[in-house]
Amino acid sequence: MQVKEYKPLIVAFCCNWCSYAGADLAGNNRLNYPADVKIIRVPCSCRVNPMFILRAFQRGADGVILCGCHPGDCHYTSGNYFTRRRMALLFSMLDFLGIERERTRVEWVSAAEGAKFAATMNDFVATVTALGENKRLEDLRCKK
Amino acid sequence: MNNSFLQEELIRESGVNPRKCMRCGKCSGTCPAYEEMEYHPHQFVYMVETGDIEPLLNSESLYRCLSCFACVERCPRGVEPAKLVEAVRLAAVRKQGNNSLKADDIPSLSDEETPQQLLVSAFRKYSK
Amino acid sequence: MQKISRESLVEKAIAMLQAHEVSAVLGWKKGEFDYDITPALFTDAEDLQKNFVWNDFCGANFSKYLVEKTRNIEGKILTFLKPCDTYSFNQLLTEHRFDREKVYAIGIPCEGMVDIKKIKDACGEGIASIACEEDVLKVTTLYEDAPIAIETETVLAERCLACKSKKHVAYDELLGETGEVLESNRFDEVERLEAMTADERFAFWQNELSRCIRCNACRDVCPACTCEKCVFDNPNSGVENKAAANSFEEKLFHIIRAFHVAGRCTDCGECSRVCPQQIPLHLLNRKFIHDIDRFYGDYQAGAEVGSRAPLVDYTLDDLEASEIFEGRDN
Amino acid sequence: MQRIGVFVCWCGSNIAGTVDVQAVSDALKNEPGVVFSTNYQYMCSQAGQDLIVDAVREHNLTGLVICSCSPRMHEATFRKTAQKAGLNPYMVEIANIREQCSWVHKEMEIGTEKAIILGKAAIAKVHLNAPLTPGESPVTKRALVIGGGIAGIQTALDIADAGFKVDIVEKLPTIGGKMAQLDKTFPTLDCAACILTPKMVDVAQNENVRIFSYSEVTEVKGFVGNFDVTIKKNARYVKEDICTGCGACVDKCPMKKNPNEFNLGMDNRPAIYIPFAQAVPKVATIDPNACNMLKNGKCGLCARVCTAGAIDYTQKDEYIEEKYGAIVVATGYNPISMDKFDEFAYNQSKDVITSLEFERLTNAAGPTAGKLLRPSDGKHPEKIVFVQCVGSRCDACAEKGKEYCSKICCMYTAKHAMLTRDKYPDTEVYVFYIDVRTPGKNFDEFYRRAVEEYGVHYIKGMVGKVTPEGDKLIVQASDLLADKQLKIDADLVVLAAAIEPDKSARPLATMLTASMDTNDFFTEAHPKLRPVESPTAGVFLSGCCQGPKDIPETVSQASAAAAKVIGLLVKDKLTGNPCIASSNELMCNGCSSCERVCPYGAITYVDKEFRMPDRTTRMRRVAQVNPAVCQGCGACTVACPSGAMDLRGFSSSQIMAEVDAICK
Amino acid sequence: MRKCSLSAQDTLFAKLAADATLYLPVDTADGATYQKWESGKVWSDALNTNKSPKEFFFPQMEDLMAFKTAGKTIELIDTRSETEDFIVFGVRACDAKSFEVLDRVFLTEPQDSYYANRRAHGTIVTVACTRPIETCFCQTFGIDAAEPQGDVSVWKTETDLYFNANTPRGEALLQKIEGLTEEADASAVEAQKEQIQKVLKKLPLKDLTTDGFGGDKTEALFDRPEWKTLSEACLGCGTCTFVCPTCQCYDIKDFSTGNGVVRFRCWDSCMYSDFTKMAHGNNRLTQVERFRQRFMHKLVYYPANNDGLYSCVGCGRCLAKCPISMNIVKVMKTLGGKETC
Repeated sequence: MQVKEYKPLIVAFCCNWCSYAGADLAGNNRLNYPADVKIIRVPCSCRVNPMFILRAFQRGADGVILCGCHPGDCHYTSGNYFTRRRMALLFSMLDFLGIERERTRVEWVSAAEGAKFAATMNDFVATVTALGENKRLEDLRCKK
Repeated sequence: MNNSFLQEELIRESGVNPRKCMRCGKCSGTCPAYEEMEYHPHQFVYMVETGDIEPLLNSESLYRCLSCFACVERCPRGVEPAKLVEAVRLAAVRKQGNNSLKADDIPSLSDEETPQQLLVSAFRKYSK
Repeated sequence: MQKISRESLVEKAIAMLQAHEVSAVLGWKKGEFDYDITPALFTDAEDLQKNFVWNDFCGANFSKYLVEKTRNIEGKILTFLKPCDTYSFNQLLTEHRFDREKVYAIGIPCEGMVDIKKIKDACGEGIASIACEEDVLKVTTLYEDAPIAIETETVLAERCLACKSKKHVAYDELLGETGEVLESNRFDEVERLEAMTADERFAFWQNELSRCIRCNACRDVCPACTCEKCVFDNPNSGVENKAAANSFEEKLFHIIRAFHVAGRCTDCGECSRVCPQQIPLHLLNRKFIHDIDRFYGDYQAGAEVGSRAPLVDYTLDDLEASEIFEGRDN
Repeated sequence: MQRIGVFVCWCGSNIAGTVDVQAVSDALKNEPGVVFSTNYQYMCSQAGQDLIVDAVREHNLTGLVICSCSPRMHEATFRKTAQKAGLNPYMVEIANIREQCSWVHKEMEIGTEKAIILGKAAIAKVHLNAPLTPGESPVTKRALVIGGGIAGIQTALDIADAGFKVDIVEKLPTIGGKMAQLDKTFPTLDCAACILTPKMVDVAQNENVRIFSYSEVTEVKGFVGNFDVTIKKNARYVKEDICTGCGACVDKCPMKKNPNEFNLGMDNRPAIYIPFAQAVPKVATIDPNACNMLKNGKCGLCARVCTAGAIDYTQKDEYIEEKYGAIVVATGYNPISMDKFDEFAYNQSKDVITSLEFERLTNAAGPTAGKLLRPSDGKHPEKIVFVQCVGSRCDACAEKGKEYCSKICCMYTAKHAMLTRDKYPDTEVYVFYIDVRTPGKNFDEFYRRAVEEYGVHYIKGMVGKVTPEGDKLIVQASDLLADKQLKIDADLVVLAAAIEPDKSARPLATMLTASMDTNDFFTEAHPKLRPVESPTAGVFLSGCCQGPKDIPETVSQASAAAAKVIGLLVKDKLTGNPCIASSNELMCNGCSSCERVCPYGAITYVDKEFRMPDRTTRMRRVAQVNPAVCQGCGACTVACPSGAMDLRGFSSSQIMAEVDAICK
Repeated sequence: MRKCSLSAQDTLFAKLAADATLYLPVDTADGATYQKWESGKVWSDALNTNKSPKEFFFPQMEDLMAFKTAGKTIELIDTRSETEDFIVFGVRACDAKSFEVLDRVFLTEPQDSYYANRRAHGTIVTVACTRPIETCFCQTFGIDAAEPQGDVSVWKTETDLYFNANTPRGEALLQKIEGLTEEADASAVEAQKEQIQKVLKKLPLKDLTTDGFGGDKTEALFDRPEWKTLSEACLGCGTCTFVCPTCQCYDIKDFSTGNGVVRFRCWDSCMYSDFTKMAHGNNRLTQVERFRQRFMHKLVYYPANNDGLYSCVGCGRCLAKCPISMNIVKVMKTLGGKETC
C-alpha cells in the first residue's frame, strides 16, 4: 500500500499593503513555496480576529500564519502594534492549553520582501509538516 | 594588531559601545589630563573600536587618566570613554609575565607588623 | 468571621433608605440554609432586618448587577463592596457600563469567604446548620449530634487564599478599614502549569474542559462579560453554539471567553466559584493577566477608572509574538 | 442567493501555463450559486471585459469572481467592468491565481488544485458581498492655518490665491515667526526682513485671509471637510480695528523694564508694545503682567495719549467658533534651553549666546542696532568661537539634548562666521564642528567660501568646556586632526543650539488626533509619499512642526501643503472608501474599546434612545463610525468583544467563509 | 429478594459488564460522576452525581442526521444506529422518577426514536438513599427514597447488597447474576427503610408541599408580583436546567462542516435569551418571563398535561449548583402554600 505523503494545510492572513504585496512580489520573481499555503487578504493584520485563527484550525488547517507590515510601517499607523499584542497573548494561551506553539506564527513581511515571504512560507510549511496533522485543535466533524 | 578577543572583553567589561562614538572629540576637548596623555580619550574609543589595543596596553596614558569622568558626563552619545580607559587599565593590570613584584620577594619585604590587607593591595598594584 | 458586623451594615442601609438618600439596597439575602445566600434588592427596613445577611458566605460580586439595576431603578442604589468587588466596580465604570451617580458605594472589609465545597469535604454532606464564629465554623450535620468545629482558615475559598488586595479602590464611604494591595501567590498555579510539558498541559486542560456543560454560568456571572449580545449567543457571529460538540468547541468557548476579558478581567474569581463542574476557569484569566504583567508591565484592571487596557494599547518596542517563549523550552 | 459568474483568465500562458484553466472553470461551475463559468485568454482586455458585461446581462449575474492576477493589479479594472454591466462595483471578488498560484508553483496538477480552492474561497466571499456605496460629506471651503511663521504665511497665501478663505491663528501679537528675527538668510545672504515683510503685508491685505494674532486654538471637533474649531483671542487690551500702530503709547508707557521677547531678552520693552516695526497686525498689545493699570488700576497713561481711543483695559478673552474644511499645522520650532549645558557656561556668562541671539545682535533692528558688541560690556569681540551641534545628535541624556540632527545649524553658522569676517575682518572666527553637513543647492559652495574666502577657522573637534576668566572666555577644545587640545581665549562664544518643536504642538496634536513621534514632531501620513499630510484626514503639515528644515524647504513644504488643501477644498463633496467599519448599535456596549484603538479618531460615542428587544426603551451609549474619517483598517472590529463592530467588504462572516472554503 | 455480599461487588460488576456496558457513579476530585465501569473503578456512595443520569437517554448533544454536499448535489445520511445494551447502576429514587417525566415527553406519539432507542436498551438499577442530605426534597413529590423504582431496586447495607426486580427487564438482569446472588429475606432491608424514614423526617425541607401548584393554577400564579423579586438576581445561565434530571428542552441546529451539514440537537435552556427564538424574535423577552416559565412548566403546565405529575423530582441539584442560590424551593415557598390559593 502506498503511503500518501502528508501535506499540511496552511492558512496565511496577509495585510493588503505590505505582506499581500510581498506575496505578489514573490510571484513576480517566481519564487517557489508550497501550494499548501493559501492566502487570505485582509486590509490590515489588525483585522484578524483570534476567532478566525481558531476557525481555521477547526476547519482543518494545520498551521496559521499572520503576516503584516513591519512595526512602524503600518499603512494605518498602528494596526500591527495591536496585532502584535493580541497574537502574543493568543499564542501564549494556545501554548498554555498544550497546543503546539509552532502551529501559529506572526511574521512581518514588507512589500519589498518577496524573497522573505517565500522563505518564510517554506520554513513554516516545513515546520508544520514536521509536526504532522493538527490533532489538538481539530473538529472531527470537519474531517473528510 | 587586531585583538578581537581582548576587544570583546573590554567592551563587555566596560559596558561601553564604541560604535556609538561619532568622533566629535568632546571627551578630549574636556579632558584635564589631555596634555599628559599619549593617547587621548577619543583615541581610546577609536582604537578599541578598531581593535588596535596593544599600544594602549603599553602606554603610560592608562595611568594619566584621572578618572574624573568629565568625558563620561559630557559625551553627547553616552559612550563613556573613562569606563573604557578603566577597562584597558584592568586588562593591563591582569596581564601576566612582566610583574614587577614576584610573590617570592614578599617575605623579605614584610615584617610581623605588616597588615594582610596591605600585602594584598601592594601585590595587586605592583604586579602589573 | 467578618470584622464588620451585619448589624452595622443593616443600620447604615436602613438609615439611608429612610433618609431617602437611596431607594434600594443591593445586598445578600438569607437562603434556605445557612450558606445559600442570594443577591437581592432590598427596599424596606423590615426586609433588611429580617433577611439581610453578612457572613463568611457572602462571596457573590454585585458589581455586574449595577449595569441593569441602575437602569431600572429610580434613584440611587446602595451597594456594599468588598475590596475585590471594587475592582470590578471600577472596571465597569471605565467601560461606561453604569452611571456612577446612581450608586452609593460603601466599602466594607473582607476577611475572606469560605468555600461550601470545602466544608462538605471536611464534614460530609447533610449540613443542617453552620454558625460563623471567630476563626471557627460550627457545623451541625443531619447525622451527628454534636456540631463539628472547623477552622475558618482551612475552608477559605481558593481565590481568597490568593487574595490580591484588601484595598478598596472605589467607594463613597468606608465602613471599617481598608487594607493594602497584597503580595499574593495567585500566579503559582499558572506557573506550575507553564512548567509542565505541552503534552501534560494538553492532558490537564482536556480533562478539565471536557467536563464543561456550557451552562454559561462563568460568562453570565462575570462582571467583565456585559455585552448586550454575547458572540456565543449570536447566530451571525460564526461561533455561536449552545453545547460543545467536541473538545474543539470546548476550547473555542473558553479561549475566546478569556480573550474577550483579557486586560479587563480583575481576577475576582467568580467564574470558578459558580462553575457547577468545578473547572478552574480562573486559571485561563490569570494566564492572560500574568502574561500581560510579564510582557507589558504590571497592570491591574479596575485599579483606577479610565486606565487603558493592555489590549487597546501598545508601545513601539513590545515583545514580538515570536519572543514570548524565549527562555521557556517546554 | 447570489447568481455568481466565474471568469478564469489565462493571462496568456502566465496562468494557463501552470493552471488548467478549463478544469478550474469547470470545477467552479459546480459550486452552489455559480450560474456561469468560463475562461478567456485576457480577461482584462477589452474583449475580456465585454465578455463579462455580456455574461452579466445574459445570466442576470449578481456577483462576479474573477480568477486572475493580483487584485492589486486589476481589482479597480474589474470593478469598473462590473459597474459598466450595471452591478455595484463591490460585487466583485478576485481570486489571485497568478502571483500567488501559477507563478509560484510549477506542476500543473498542484497549480490547478490550488486555483480551484482560491476560486472557491472567492465564491464563498462573494456570496456574502453586499453593494457598497461610498459615503459623502460636504466640504467647508475654508482652511485654518495654525502658526503664522513663514510656513503658515506661505501656506495661507497659496490657498488664498486659489480663491479659498484662510484663517491664520498666531499665538504671538504678530505673525512672522522665527524668520522675522533673522538677519540674513543663507546661502544668498539676502536680508530676511526684506523677503519676509512683503509676504506679511500680502497676507494681511489678502481679502481671503483673516489673521487671528495673539490667539490660540482651544478645541477641535469634527473631521475632514467639517472641522469645528474654537479659537481663543487673548485680550490685548487694545482695540485691534482702531489702533493705528502710531506708537505714541509705547513711547509714553512708564513701565519700560520688561525683557523684550523679540530680542530674546537682550533689551527691554515697555508694558505696552509693538514687537517690531513691521509687525502684522501693527497694533499695540498690553502685557498684563507688566501693566500697572491692569495690575493695580493706577496709571492709564496710554489711554490718555491714544488719540484713536484704542486702549480698552476691560477687554476680555474672546472665543470664536469657526468651521473649516482643512487644517494646516505650522507651529514651528524653538531653540532648546541651554540650562543643562553647564560646560558651555551659558548661564555664567552673558557672552555665551545662542545663534538666534547672535542673529539679533547682528540685526540692524536688534538691541545693538546691528553692531556686533559683546552683551557683557558692549565691546567689540576680537575672537569668536562658534560651537556646533549643541544638543543635537545627542542621545546620552534625553532631557539634555536631542538625538536628531537639527539640520540648519551648519549653514547658519557658516553664515554667521562669514558675515562676521566680512564686516569685521580683524575678528578671529573659529568654528568647532563634528561634521559639516551642507546638502542643498549652493550650500557647500557657501560653506567653502566661508573657509576659503573669509578665512574662518574650521576645526574638527568639539568644545569640551568654556570657562569665564576675567573678561575672556577660555574655550577648551580638541582639534582632532592635529591631535591637540586647544585653549582659546575667546571674547564671544556662540552656541548652535538644537531646535525642537514648539511646546504648543503636543496639546494641539491631541486635539487634532494627529500622531506625533517621540520628539514631538508631527508624523506624516507616509514618510516618502505623503510627507505633508498627517495620518488624520484633513490635517496637513507645514514647516518645522514636521521636522527641522531651512527656509527654502519650509516654503516648499508650505506650498505643497497648500496644494493638498486646495485639492481638498476644491471638492464639493468628499467620497470615502466604502470598505469601512460600522457599528451595530443594538449590540454595542459603549465600552470604548474600539475608540481606543482607532488611529483616526473616527469613532465617537453618542447617547441614543433605543427600543430594546425586551420592549423597553433605553438610553444607551453607542459607538458611531464617521465614514468620512474611517480608513477601514479593522482594528476596532477585533477590539470589540461583542462583535458589534464589523468591516464592510471584509466582514467577519466573509473572512470566515473564505477560511471555511480554503480548509474544506 | 436476592442478596449478594458487598465483598463480591467487583465480581458482580464484572458479570454485569460482560455483555452490556455498565455505568455507575464514581468519586472524582470534582464530585461523583457516572463512569463506565472497568476493573478498579469503585462505586461511589455519593448521593447526587454532578450531572443527572438523564444524559444516558437524552445526551447533551446528539446527531440526528447529516447531509453530504458536493458542488450542487446534496445527499441525506441517516446517522442512526442501534444502541448497544447498557446498564445504569446506582440511580437514586429521585433520578429514577425523572425517567417517567422524560418518557411522557419523548415516548408519547410522535415518539422520539432517538430517545426510544436508548430507552429500549438501557436497564436502570436504582439504590435506596441511606443518607439523604439537606437539599433533598423528593418527599414533596411523593417519592420514597427508601423504595427506589427502576428495573431493579438495590439496598446497600453494611455487609450486603439486596436486589429486587420491578420489571421484566429487571428480572432478566437478576437472572443474569443469579449465580452470584442468593435468595434473602427482607428484614435487613426493612430495617434500613425504617432508618431512612427517620432521617427523612429530620430533613429541613420535609415540610415543603406542592400546595398551591398543579395543572389548574395558571391563572392564580402567572401574574404574581413575587416573580419579579424571585428572578431579580437570576443571571440567566443554564446551570439549573443542565443539572436538572427532568429538564428536557432541546434545540436543533445545523453545523456546516464544509463538505456537508450535521444536524444535531443539544440541550437548551428556557433561561437563555435566545431560547425558542423564532422569526419574530423571542417569546419571552425578559428574565422574569423566562424564570417564570421554568417553574410554571415544572409545577403547572407539565402536571396539566400529564395527569398531575410534577416535573420536579426533588433531587436538590439546582439548590447546590445555582450560582446565586435561587431555586425551586425558594419559589415554592414564596408562591405556594395552602393559604395562598
